[in-house]
Amino acid sequence: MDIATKLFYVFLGLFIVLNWGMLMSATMRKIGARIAGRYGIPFYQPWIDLVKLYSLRDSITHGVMFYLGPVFRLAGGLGMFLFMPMIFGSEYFSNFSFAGDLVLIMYFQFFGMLGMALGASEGAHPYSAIGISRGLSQFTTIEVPMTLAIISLAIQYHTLSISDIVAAQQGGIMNWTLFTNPFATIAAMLSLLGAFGHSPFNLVKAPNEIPIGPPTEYHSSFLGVLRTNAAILHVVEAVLFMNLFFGGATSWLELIIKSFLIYFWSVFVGVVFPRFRIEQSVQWFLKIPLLFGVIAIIIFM
Amino acid sequence: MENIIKDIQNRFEVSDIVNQRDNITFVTCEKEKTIALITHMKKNLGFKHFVLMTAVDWIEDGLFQLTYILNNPKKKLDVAIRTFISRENATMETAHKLWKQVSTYQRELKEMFGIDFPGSPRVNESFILEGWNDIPPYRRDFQTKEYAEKTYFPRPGRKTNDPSEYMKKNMS
Amino acid sequence: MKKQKNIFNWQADRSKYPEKKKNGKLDIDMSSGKFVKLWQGPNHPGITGNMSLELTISGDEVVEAKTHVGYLHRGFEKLMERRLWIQCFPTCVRMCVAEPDYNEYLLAKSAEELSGIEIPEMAEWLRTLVLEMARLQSLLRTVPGQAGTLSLGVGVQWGVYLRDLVLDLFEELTGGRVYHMYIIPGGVRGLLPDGFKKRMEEVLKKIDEFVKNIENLMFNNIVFKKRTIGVGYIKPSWIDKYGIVGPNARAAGFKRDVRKDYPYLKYNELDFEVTSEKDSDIFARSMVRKKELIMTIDLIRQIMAKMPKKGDIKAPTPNVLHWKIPKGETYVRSESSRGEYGFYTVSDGSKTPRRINLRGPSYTHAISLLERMLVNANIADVHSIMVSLQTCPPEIER
Amino acid sequence: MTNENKNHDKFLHEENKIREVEAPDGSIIKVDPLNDYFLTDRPVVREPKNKVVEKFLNWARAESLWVLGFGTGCGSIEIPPLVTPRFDAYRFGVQMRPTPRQSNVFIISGYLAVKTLKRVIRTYEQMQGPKYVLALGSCTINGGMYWDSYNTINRLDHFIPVDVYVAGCMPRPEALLAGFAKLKERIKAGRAEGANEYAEKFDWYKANQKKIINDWNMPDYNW
Repeated sequence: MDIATKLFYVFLGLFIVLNWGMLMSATMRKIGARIAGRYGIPFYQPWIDLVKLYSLRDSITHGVMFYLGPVFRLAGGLGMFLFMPMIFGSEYFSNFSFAGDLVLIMYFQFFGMLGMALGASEGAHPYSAIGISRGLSQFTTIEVPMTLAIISLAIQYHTLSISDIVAAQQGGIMNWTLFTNPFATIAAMLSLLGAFGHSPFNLVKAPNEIPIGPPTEYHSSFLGVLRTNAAILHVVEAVLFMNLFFGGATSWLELIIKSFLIYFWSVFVGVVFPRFRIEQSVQWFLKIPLLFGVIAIIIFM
Repeated sequence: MENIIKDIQNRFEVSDIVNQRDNITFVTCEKEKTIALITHMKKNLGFKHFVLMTAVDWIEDGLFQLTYILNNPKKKLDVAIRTFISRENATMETAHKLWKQVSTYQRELKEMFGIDFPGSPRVNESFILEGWNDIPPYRRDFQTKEYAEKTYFPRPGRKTNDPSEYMKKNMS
Repeated sequence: MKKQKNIFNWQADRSKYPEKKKNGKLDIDMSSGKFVKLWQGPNHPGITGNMSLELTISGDEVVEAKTHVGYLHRGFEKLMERRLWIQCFPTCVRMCVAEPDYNEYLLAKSAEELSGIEIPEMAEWLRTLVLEMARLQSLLRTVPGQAGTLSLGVGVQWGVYLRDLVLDLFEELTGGRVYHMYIIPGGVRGLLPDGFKKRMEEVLKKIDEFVKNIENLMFNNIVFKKRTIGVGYIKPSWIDKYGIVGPNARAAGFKRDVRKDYPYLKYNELDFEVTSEKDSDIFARSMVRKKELIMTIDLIRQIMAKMPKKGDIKAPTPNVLHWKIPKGETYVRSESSRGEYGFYTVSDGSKTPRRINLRGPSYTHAISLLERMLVNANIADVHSIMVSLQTCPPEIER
Repeated sequence: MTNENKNHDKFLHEENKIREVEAPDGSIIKVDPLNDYFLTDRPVVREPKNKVVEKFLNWARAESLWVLGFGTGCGSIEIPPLVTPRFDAYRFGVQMRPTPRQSNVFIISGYLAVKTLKRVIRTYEQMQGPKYVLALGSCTINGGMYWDSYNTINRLDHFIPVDVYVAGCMPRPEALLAGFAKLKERIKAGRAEGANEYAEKFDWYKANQKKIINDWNMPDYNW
């Protein structure tokens, strides 16, 4: 396949992922609203919000790094997308995945966070600083059980390529990592709660403690970029977990259902729990998820 | 209740005793003895709960009345202590060492009545108003309506009627 | 501070920081770079109402706190000095928006006491009912509101919905949704509408269910317990020292309730126990409020059952436009959902009051107590502490 | 801009006074905090784009109203019912935002004490245009209950441009929803140009603000 066709399909995939991400976040907000007894926002609200954000007339800036913050964040999300095989077995939607893409994706997960930290601190708002310090310390601890789970997977499948991991899980539901390596799955699914940042782990954006953390000073098109990225990132992270633990997807429909369920898991927990303090959150990740991660490695040693 | 009043009457020569209800009595005390009276009531008579402290402006007599209301939570009694200080250079001894919240009341009185309490913490910081540049607003000689009309761009068209005359006109 | 038990429950012992100077004051040098000054509010979603906190933080810990109020000052006490007694009634309700009926009742009560008016029994029952309904609608906001500060918003949504139903009942009874102006000198403005009892019972049933749900959602929730137990501790010795009243005092084991101690209206004919807890932390305070919510529902049911069907609702008063109240002064109090709420009223025998002063519980809770409690608190706990004290800024500055 | 209120100097805080500081290299620098540390550009009128595009954008702006969560007065008690099951303003694209930077609609919920007015002006200027103001209650129209109070302003439109007034004391949530509907109409018709109006009549607004706020202590431009 020549590069032009490849790029065309990458952008097509990106378009689908972006829109699905927006629809998914609207649906999740509607579910939350229904639990509270409300109708909630219309399902097309995220698109309108995005148009509005990009079309604001004023946008104050705090300097060059302030511009680069959202760009880095978007680069993190796009980087994850670019190296993620979306549909298993499809030549068109496996993007630029290659033999060691899992390592690269783990790197991109952190990259956006760091970029955001640089940019948000340029806004000089104390809440941004508090949010960043919370975010970085929480994300570092999330990475520990997650990395352990992934190392366990690498030992189990003798590969660091996502496509190979998906391929190894084909041929029936019992081949999924969920059943072949349940401890790694549990460790990863618990750390997923932190990665999506719903309560009890929504300390970074805690709206009534530090409104609203790193993006406090971000507005108009800056916020638009961040929101675009959030839509992509949510889907891509869900797809990563789907690929690693739930047998991947062979069609867009399967991808949509599986990523929805994976994302729903974090919302489901989030609706009924209040927020942790940062040290409680860090301690929590270093207890149960870490334990499961270590067990997962020991089993496959 | 009677014992308590007798006790403080003997010790501090309080006057003007009014039994407003069964469990609340108003007494008047001289300015110099007031803080001693309050301390005595807190330490020895069990009036541990400080209810409120405020001032009343008797501009006709040139006096501020300071009222301290103390409460005895065990016996469920209240005693309100009135003390009169002069309106000119109004100062009063501070009571902030007895209860923590008294300094807040004193800050408010300093700002709203201009009564000074030397030694009270943060008493000179502005409490409610910000950038106030007139006589203290709770004094009777401060005319709030005139001040508001002069300052805040009133919207034209407001009609003000004297209620009794307006009602008389409408009822007839 | 607790000793560290194991590595997982490790907590830094920061009680020594910042260092103290020789004269006992904290050594806070802003230029040293160890401290950050953080303003929270008035434009901050976590702050109750419109007030602000000036926090000096070191790391995640508050080392110094100052409360700033005055953003809602309207000068009520001045305005009422130039209004007729009857004109004061619609004015004074607006002093505290969360539960305005206590203001009406207290002003009416002081005016009646000073001029020696006895109100009929039916009016007393109706006043009791309105005051309890006011407490109910306020508690429906604050009980789940405690979890709301920790981003558990579902309870708040349910609670505010039920509060709307209670406000509907208010509307039916008084004609007003938030400000009712139902209690007037000499009595109340009207009898219960037909079928009010039935509709009240329907709403109370829904609230019963809500209490069960909130029990599961908040009080059995492990994370909620983790965030609130042991946080925001009030020492029992502070109760008198700082003038703490109401649920905050009851959570520390002090069974003080104006309704029981100084019975007013019909409270001595009603059967209730003063709620209390021992632990005096945020969890205990929300427990007290939840028990109070249950008690309020029970009280309303009792009032509905014991109340006579018909009767006089207003004692004759002089023409209110020429009403002069004899010279005198008085202090009346009632138990609002935040604690002792009192009016100190002075009349000089003229048509207008000489001075009306409000003693709100938040006056002491939100300033001297909060400033003390926030020291050494975590920045994340600031708002749960503040909400657990149930501060209401408009009654501080009036 | 000239400073006509003489009280401003009187109430100037220590940290905002013009002073001399020593630089790390030993030289003495004169610092005027209010002018040096803040942006000194006046607001400019931002003309709408061409008609068709603007119409679409206005539709998007009208359907996505982000409200600042700043309860300035007692009207803020009706904001929680507005976003809860009974009235559920989320249905109409009304959402709450915690920071002024990200919000477009400023609900002035009731009377404004002078102390709050100062914060309201700062907050309003920090919002990104186009921005809209919804004034609740009769106290923002003519002072309402507090028309003779020494500490509350009487009419809001002398200090910031107001798009929609919702009368009443206090306005019911239904009235607020109607106010939002009215605001949407105004935006869609392209008449809600409060930010531009503020830029055009900037001197007049600033003079009014400065006349009332004695304790100014902030830069003239807060963006």
